[in-house]
Amino acid sequence: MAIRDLEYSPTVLAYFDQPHRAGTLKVPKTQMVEGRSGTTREGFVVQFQLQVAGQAITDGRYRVYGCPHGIAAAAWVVDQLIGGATRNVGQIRPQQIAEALDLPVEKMYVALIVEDALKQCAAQVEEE
Amino acid sequence: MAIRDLEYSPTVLAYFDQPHRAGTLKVPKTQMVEGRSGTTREGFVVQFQLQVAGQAITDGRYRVYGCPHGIAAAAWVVDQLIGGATRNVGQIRPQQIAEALDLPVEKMYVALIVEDALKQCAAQVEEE
Amino acid sequence: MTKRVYMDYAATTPVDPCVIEEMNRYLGPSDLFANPASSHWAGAEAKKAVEGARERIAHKLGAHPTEIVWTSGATESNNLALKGVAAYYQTKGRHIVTARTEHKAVLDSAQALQSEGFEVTFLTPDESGVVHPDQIKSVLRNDTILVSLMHVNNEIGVIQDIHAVADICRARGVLFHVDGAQSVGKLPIDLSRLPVDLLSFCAHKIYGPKGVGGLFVRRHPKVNLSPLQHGGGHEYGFRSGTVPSHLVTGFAHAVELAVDHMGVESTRIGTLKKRLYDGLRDTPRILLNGAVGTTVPNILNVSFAGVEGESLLHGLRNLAVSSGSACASASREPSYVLRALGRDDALAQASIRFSLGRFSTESEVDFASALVAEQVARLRDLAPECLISDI
Amino acid sequence: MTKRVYMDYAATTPVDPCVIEEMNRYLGPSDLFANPASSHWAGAEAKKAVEGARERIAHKLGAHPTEIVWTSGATESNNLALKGVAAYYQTKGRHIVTARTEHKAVLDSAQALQSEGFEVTFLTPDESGVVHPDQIKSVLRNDTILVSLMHVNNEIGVIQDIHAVADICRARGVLFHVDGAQSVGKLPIDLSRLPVDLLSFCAHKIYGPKGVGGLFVRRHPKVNLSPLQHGGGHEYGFRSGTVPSHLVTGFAHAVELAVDHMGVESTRIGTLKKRLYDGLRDTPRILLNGAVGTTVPNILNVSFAGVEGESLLHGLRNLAVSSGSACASASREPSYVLRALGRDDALAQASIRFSLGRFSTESEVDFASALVAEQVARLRDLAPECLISDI
Ligand SMILES: Cc1ncc(COP(=O)(O)O)c(C=O)c1O
Ligand SMILES: Cc1ncc(COP(=O)(O)O)c(C=O)c1O
Repeated sequence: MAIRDLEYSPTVLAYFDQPHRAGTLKVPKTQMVEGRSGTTREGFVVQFQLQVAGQAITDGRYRVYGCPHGIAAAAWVVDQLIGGATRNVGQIRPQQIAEALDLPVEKMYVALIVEDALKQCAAQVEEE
Repeated sequence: MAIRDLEYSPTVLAYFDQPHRAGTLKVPKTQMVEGRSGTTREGFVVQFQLQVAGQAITDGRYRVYGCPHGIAAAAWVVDQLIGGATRNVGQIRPQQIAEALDLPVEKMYVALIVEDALKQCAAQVEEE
Repeated sequence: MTKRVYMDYAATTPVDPCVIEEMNRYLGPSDLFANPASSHWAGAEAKKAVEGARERIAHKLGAHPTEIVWTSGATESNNLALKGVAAYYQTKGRHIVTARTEHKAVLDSAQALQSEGFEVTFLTPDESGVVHPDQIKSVLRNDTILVSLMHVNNEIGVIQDIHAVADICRARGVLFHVDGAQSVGKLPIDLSRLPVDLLSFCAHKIYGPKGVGGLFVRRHPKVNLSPLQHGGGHEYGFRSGTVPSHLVTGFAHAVELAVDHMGVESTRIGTLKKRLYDGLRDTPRILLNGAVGTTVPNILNVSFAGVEGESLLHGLRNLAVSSGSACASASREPSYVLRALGRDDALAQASIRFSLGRFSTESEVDFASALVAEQVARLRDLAPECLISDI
Repeated sequence: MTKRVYMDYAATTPVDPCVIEEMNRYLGPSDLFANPASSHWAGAEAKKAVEGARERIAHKLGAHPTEIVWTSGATESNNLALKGVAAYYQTKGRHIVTARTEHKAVLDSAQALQSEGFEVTFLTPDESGVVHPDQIKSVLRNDTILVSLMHVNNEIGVIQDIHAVADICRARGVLFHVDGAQSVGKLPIDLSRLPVDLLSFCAHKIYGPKGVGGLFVRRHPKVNLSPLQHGGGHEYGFRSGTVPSHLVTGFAHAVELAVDHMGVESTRIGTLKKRLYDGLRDTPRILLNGAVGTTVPNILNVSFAGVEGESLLHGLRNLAVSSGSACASASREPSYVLRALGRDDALAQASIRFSLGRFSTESEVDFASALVAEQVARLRDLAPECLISDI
C-alpha cells in the first residue's frame, strides 16, 4: 500500500493529471540547455530542457520518472522558469519547491534531485 | 453460574416443581423410623421419616436441603418405599437412584448420602 | 408463554438499535467495508471511520485519540496491560500488586506471570469488598512495576477509590492499571484528571457489540507495552491485526450513548435497584454483599441463608441472573469473590447477582422480588428444621 | 460521479447480506444477545448458537467441533499457533521452520520467538513463490517442533503443496501449521484427510465480518498449545474471553456459503481473472508474479516495468487495488514478498495485486484493464527515454 490521496496537495494533484510541457523540445541543441539527475533506484529521475534566447528562457520541457510529487515538481519548475531570466535557473531552492507543492518531509529528496538537475542547466547557461 | 436446565432429567424437573410428601409425619415417633445424613458443607442434607406398620411402610416424608437432583432423590425414594415392605428400605442402591433420575456422575454423592440416611432407617426397622 | 425477565446486564447487554445501525454501515454493500489499512479511497474512508471512533471514545474519556488501542475485548485489554507492562518493564522490577477479587482475566494473567517468575501480591479486600488505598501503599516495593485494580467489581458492584490509588502509584513511580469493564460508561471517568496509566474496557457491557474492547495507554507520562499479538504493527505497534471497523464504530457509538445519558440512566436504575432491594428485604435472613453506598446503581448482590444455591438458581430459572457459583461448568466451586469477602461456601453459592440495565422496568423488578420471595420460602420449607439456625 | 471499482477482495470483502441478517439476530432485542457463558436460558440459547457455529464450520472443513477455537482473526490465530506451540513444546525443541513470503502475522510472531531464544529457519521460495516440500525436508532437525507455511499467499496468490509438506512433517513427528486465511472457503480443504495439525483462518476474507477468526487444533493426534490470552478458560482453555456470538454465527454462515458455492464461484472468478490478464497483456513489458497454474483464481499480481509504483497507484486511484509497497505507511518499502521472489525494488513497487470476488463483473474487469493500459502508457510517456530499456 502507498501514500493516500489526501496527502497530495491540490497543486500536485493538478500537475499529476495535466503534466503539460512534458516531453522534449523540438529545437536544435544549440538553443537549449539540459540537465538530468536521479536514478530509478532512488525512485526518481528527472530531465529538463530549457530553450534559451539571450538572457531569457523562452520555452521548456521535462521528462520524469517518479512519484506524483516528483512529476509535479518537474512540471512546476518549468512553469516557473519559462518567460523569466536565465539567472533564475540556478536560483530555485528545494525549500521553494517543497513549499509550493506542500511536500512531506520524506519527499524532500525529490526537491533536491530537481535542484541538482537545474544546476546542470545553470552551469550551461553560464558557459554560453 | 451453575448447572443448566438441560442437565436435569424430566423426573428431576417434575420432583423439583412438585416435591410432594415433603415435610414431617404427624404420627407418634414410635410408629416411624428416621434417618438423616449430609451436611451443608457437602451441599446436601436429607432426612427421612417412614411410617412402619408391621412389615409394611405405610407412609413417609422427607426434608431436604440440596440441589434439584438431591430434592428429587429424596422424593423419589419415599415414593418407591411407600406401600412396600420394610425390607426394601435397606435395599435401595445408589446406582438405582442415579438411573431413575439420570444423575450426572458429579452428583453421585447425592445418591450415596441418601443411601446412608436410608441405612439408618433400615437399622431401626431391624431393631424393632 | 412463561414470563421471563433478563436481569443480567452486568454479564452482557443487548446492542442498542442505533449502534446496530452504525455497525451495519461498515459491513457493506457501500465501500465502507474496506480494510482500514488499504491505501485506496475505500480504505481511506474506513480508516477515517476507525480514527473517528478512536477520537469519539477518547473525547468521552478525557483521553487523546492516540492513547486508545483497539482490542477484542476487556479480557484481551487486561492481558495486554498486565503482560505487556511486565514484559516491557521486567528489567526495572518484577513485582506486581493486585487484589483477590479481580476478574479472572486479571487473576489468570497475573498467575501466568507468576509462572514466568514475576512476584504477585494478591490483596484481600475488607468484608464489603473494598481494597483500601493504604493496603496498596503498604505493599509497594522498590521493584513493584504495576498495580492492577478493578474500578467496579463485576459480581458485587463495589467501587474502588481508584483516584486515591492512582495518586499513591504516581507518587511512587509505579504504573497503575484499572479494569474498567464495569465502570466505563457507567461512572464518570476523566482521564485528563485521573492519573491512571492504563484502563481496560469493552463494548458489550454498555449496549455495544461483543468482540471489541479498548485499552487506554497513557502518552504523558509515556507508558510502554510489549505487544502480545504481532503481525504488521497496527495500533501504534501495540496490537496487530485488521481493525474491525464495524465493531469499533459501534463501540464508539455505545460509549457516546452511555456517557451522554449516564446521569439520567444511573438515577433511574438506582431507583429500580432500591425498589428491588426493598422487595427482597421482605424475605428474612438475606445478606447484602457490598455495603450500601459503595456499589454501583446497576448491581445488587444478595446471599440467601438456608437455601442451596443450585436449587435457588433453578427456582429462579425464568429470571436471567448470575449466581455465586463460578464458571459455566458443572462444578460446585463457590464464587471466589464472595469467598474473599468472608462468605462461607454455602452462602457464597446461595448468592444472586441481579444486574439492571437500560431496558429494566419496575414491573420486571417486582416480578423478580416476588419470584425470589416465593422460591426462597419454598426451598427453606423443604429443608430439615435443624438447618434453619444452622446456616 | 467518478466510476470506482473495488478489486481488493484479498484485503477484505463486504459481508454477505445473509450473513448480516444472521449476525443481527444475536445483537438483540431478542434474548439471543446473552452471554454464552451464562447459565440461564438466554445464555443457553446463545451457547447453542455458538456451539452450532462451531459444528457448522467443523463440518465444512472435515474437522471435529472441539477442534475449532474462536479467535479475533487470522492474526491472532497465527500468533496463537506459533507462540502457543513454541511455549508448550519448548522442552522438546526450539527450532521452527517457515518461509520468507509468509504473512507478517507469522513472520513477526516468528521473530518474537527468535528474540526469546527460538531458532527460526526462513526458507526462500523459488522465483514463482513456491516453497518446495524438499526444501522443508532438508532443513528439518531433531529439535524442530513446528513448520508454518501459508496455503495461499495473500500478495501473489501462489498455492503451496501443503499436503506434501504435511506428510513430511507427520513422518518426522513435527507439527505443521497452515495459515489458511486466503484459502479457507476458496480451495477445497478436508481436514479429515489432510494431516495438518493447526490451521488459521478468518471470516472477513470470505464475506464474513472482521474481528473473528478460527484456529483448528487437531485432537487426534492431539496437539497442545499454551494460551496467549488468559481469563476464565473459555475455548477449552486455549483462549479466554467472552465469545462474540454475532461474529461466530456470521462466520459460520460465511464459511457455509463460501464452501457450498466454491466450485461455481471459483470458475466464474477464474474466467474473470483470465479476461483481466488478457486485457492487461495488451500493455507491453508486464511481468506476471506467480506462475500461471500455480495461483488461485481470485488473485492476479503483475509488475509494470518502466513505471514508478506510487504514481501508478495514484493513476489507478479509482480502482481499489493493492500495490507492491508495504504497509499503510508513507514509507517506500517495497513488498518483501516480491523481493523474496527476486524482483528488484523498482519493479516490486510497480506491482499491482488485482483481487476479484463475489461481486466482480466483466465490465469491472474491462474498466480495470483499460485504466491500467491508459495510465501505464501515460506514465511511460512521461519518463526520460533512456529509461525505457533501463528498467
Ligand atoms: C470486570 C471485568 N473485567 C473483564 C471482563 C472481560 O471482558 P470481555 O468479556 O470483554 O472479555 C469482564 C466481563 O466479562 C468484567 O466484568
Ligand atoms: C495470509 C494471511 N494471513 C493472515 C492475515 C491476517 O488476518 P486478519 O486480518 O484476520 O488478522 C491475512 C489478512 O490480513 C492474510 O492474508
